[in-house]
Amino acid sequence: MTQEQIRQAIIDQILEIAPDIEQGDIIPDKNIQRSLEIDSFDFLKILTALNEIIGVEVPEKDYAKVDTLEHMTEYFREKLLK
Amino acid sequence: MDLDLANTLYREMLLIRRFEEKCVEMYSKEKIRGFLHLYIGEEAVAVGVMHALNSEDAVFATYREHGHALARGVHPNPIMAELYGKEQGCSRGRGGSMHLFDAKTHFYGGIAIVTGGLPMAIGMALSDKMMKRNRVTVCFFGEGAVAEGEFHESLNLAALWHLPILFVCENNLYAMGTALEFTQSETNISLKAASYRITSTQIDGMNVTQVAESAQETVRQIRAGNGPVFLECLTYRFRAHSMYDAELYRQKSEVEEWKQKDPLVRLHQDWPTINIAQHEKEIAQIIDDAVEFAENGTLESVDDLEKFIYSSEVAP
Amino acid sequence: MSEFVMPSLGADMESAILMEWLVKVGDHVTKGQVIAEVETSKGVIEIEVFEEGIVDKLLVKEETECAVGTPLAIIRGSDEAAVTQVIEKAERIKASPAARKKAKEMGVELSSLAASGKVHLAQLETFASKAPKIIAPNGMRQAIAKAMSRSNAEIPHYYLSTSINMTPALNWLEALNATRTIAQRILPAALLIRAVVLALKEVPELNGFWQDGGPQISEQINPGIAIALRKGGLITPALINTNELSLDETMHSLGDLISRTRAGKLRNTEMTQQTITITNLGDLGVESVYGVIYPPQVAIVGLGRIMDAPWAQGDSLSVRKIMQATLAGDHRATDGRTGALFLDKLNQILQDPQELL
Amino acid sequence: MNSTLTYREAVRHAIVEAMEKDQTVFLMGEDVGHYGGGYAVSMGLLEQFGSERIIDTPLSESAFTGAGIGAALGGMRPIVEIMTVNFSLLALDQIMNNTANLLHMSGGQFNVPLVIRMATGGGKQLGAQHSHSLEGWYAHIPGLKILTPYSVQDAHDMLVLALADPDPVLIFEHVLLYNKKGTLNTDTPPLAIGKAKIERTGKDITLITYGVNVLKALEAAQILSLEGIDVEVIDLRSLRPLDDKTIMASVSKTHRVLIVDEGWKSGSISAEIMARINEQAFFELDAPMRRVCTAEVPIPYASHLEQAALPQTETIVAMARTLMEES
Repeated sequence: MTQEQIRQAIIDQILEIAPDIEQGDIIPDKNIQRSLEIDSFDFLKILTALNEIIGVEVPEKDYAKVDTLEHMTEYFREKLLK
Repeated sequence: MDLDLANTLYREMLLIRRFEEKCVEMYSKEKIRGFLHLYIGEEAVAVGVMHALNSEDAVFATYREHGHALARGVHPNPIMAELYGKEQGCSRGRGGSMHLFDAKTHFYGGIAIVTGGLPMAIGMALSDKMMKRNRVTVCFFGEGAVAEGEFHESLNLAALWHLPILFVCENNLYAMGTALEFTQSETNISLKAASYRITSTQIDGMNVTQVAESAQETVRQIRAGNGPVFLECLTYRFRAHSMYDAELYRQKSEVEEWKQKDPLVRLHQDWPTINIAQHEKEIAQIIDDAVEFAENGTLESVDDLEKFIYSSEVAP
Repeated sequence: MSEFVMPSLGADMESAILMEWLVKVGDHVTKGQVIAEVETSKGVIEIEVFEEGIVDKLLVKEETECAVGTPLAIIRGSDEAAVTQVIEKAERIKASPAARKKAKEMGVELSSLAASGKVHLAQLETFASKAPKIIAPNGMRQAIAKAMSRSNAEIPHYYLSTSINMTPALNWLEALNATRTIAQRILPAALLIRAVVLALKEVPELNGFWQDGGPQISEQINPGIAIALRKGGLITPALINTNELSLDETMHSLGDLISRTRAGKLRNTEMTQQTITITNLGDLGVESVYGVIYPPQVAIVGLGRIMDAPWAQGDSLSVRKIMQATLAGDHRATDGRTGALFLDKLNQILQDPQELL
Repeated sequence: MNSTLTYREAVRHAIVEAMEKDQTVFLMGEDVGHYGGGYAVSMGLLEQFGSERIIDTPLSESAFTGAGIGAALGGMRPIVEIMTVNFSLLALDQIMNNTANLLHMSGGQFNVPLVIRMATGGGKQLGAQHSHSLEGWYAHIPGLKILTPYSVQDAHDMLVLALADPDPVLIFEHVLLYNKKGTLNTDTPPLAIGKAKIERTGKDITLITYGVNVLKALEAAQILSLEGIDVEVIDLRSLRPLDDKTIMASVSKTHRVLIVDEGWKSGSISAEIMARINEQAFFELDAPMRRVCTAEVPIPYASHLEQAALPQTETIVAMARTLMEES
């Protein structure tokens, strides 16, 4: 999976969980939960879905590393490389 | 009367005869619908009278008016197209068989209410008189009209106002299916007209020569300012009242008897050198052309349904 | 034979639009079966039937607005014969055509002008002059406005607050989640609800109503969970019978409730049977929440953001995960002492999280 | 030029004007010449224009009406006077079967520029065969234009308009109006056929009427205004075509409709107007539409019965009050 594909998968899942958000609302370096009003519940759903797609589980202790779109993309990319 | 005139009259009567026979065919094929009143047998009346008119004179007729329209010079094509309900018809398909109209030949219908045309003809003659136009208005109607009040009102006005009008009563003995003797105390209609002080004559309506000569003379008198004239033409229709009826009201033998007086046969007997074959051939072509014209005609758009209610567009 | 009527899904609800029948005449229905969807000012809600029987007649067409109490269907017992007589419908509002048009323009329900009988332009003009209507962006805002105004006018609130050290609970939760797949993880929100429910079991006076001039304690614990809708507005549907749910079940039910709330698919019991409200604005970063009680409930629990803070324990000072828990109580029903007892219990439970399972 | 004259004189004035200006105009009817007209409209015209243009006809409504059609087809501009509307039934064949139909059934070839005038309406104790109001009935017929002058101005103007029209126009002059005086201004162009006139503006009720009932409606409006009920009175002027636009605009303003029609209710012009309001302005209505019509009886002779049968100012006032109470 390329970085771009990962990124798009994340965006797709955010839009899936929160259909009222527009792609343009997602700013790469902004906290996903705060800036898009995604609560912990929805955030968990997004991670659950991404786990199914990408095959990477984000443990709770790593939540700080997936707070923005940029970070989350990088996180998954690194995990996939390993 | 000479051979040329005999040929002309024969040809016009034949045109009416063959045209209407074609109408029967087309009616049977459902190309023509509605009421279809045939003039077959009575051709001598329209042809004889029209021959006496000039192009400016006005004509009012009834619902049995194909013959009058043809004799008056309305082209067979728009007549056939009208029967087909096409927009090329002489009434744009708005009239049908009973309502043929043609402004060019001053042919005012096509009035399908018995006697309904008489008052209008009176008015037309009145306008001629008031506008000092030297022309004649001819009004055709059947003997059934005599029973209507409008007949008497109109004859009275014509005489009273001394109008240039020719009344032509086509007495074919039956008002639809009721014989004249069952509806009138006085069956000599010319006498009724005479009672209004109108010059009145009864003539043989099966003899085109006599009709033409009488009409010639009466029209001359009218033009001379001698007031209205009434011609009662004794005639007979060979066919049913409208296309088909059971004809329970008359004997077959009576019809056969009258057919012996067929105006076409009669004229041919008087003028044996009339070139019938030539006329038949030419008229067959004219009628084929009329059918083709009607077949090729177009139907007026339904969008124009409400046209011709007022001269300009008026909201209802 | 009985009438199935438009249920009241909240004290402030006057009418709703019957959106869709989920059953047809002749269908056998069971107690608790969802048989229709209605649209209220709070969104689309599934409504349940409370008896077993056969749908004998549907009295109201889809997309019809009906006042609360309007008969919607006739349910007959399985052994009863089908009804033959026509059931009389509620009297139609006879509004003049002009009044109908005007009411539509003004956004006024004709039923708000007259329950039955006649409505003319004059009534609308009077209505407009007396109540200069601020056209609401949506009905939900109106519903909240109404309930909250009533609460503040009627309920004497008292407020208590305490700081809770969440480190033990969160450590415990993290360890638990570490052993689970991502789909099985428990969120702190569920853990907190579970803790509140356990505390309420100890202090049941806060779980109930102030009704008919007196307090009523509810056996079921159905906390109304404040769920924000992204497009604005807030709904507090009940998590039914939480007292009988384990932590896992609580998590599961909460997930289901949040999804259905946002999809507009709530059930009528969820809209009407809240016994207390829990509002957790921690996700938005606020430290403490002082709520307004939703009548006729008698308490609302507010949970703030869990954040790192200096924490003194004995002589030592350390950094811990700290959360502000608040309680607003109806002073008619309980006293501050009861509230204090509750917050203390809540704290104790969170310090010994094993109990939460 | 402004002058004060009676309705009768205004009609006569228009006839004289037209006959002086246009040699093709002539008047024809029963007793229009030597007698001076059944309602004295044509008094003095025989002397002025001679018997060729002021033509006394026999009692032959059908023949002379039909003669009017023929003369119109022949290029004249006849004015046919039928003494009263009940007699026009004797000419119905000509009016309906010929006048109204000719243009259409000839496919647009023959228009009929005919003017037919007749007296209409009750109130003079003339009994059931001289008192009816059948103009609404004639308004049923496409091809005709139906005018009902109320004012002295319209008594004149409508004849002018009718003579200028290429199609048949029927003018119904109410018998109670002939003696009414009013002002005639011959300088301003007439209000076109098919245009209604708002005789009085108001905001509470749209009162739609025509002919003599405009007078009663205005009286009623005056009484109602003292009670604070503000009535808008519309004189239809023309029953065919109907001025839907003016009607609907007024209904949209007042939201209440009252129609006063001297015809019988059943199948009447008032019913037609209601139907149109229903079709075009239903959502403007704040109360059921109401109407005051003639009782469904042949007009009786006895005065009290005749008065009871016809729309009256009091019945209009009462119906207006009902209408206000209903909304």
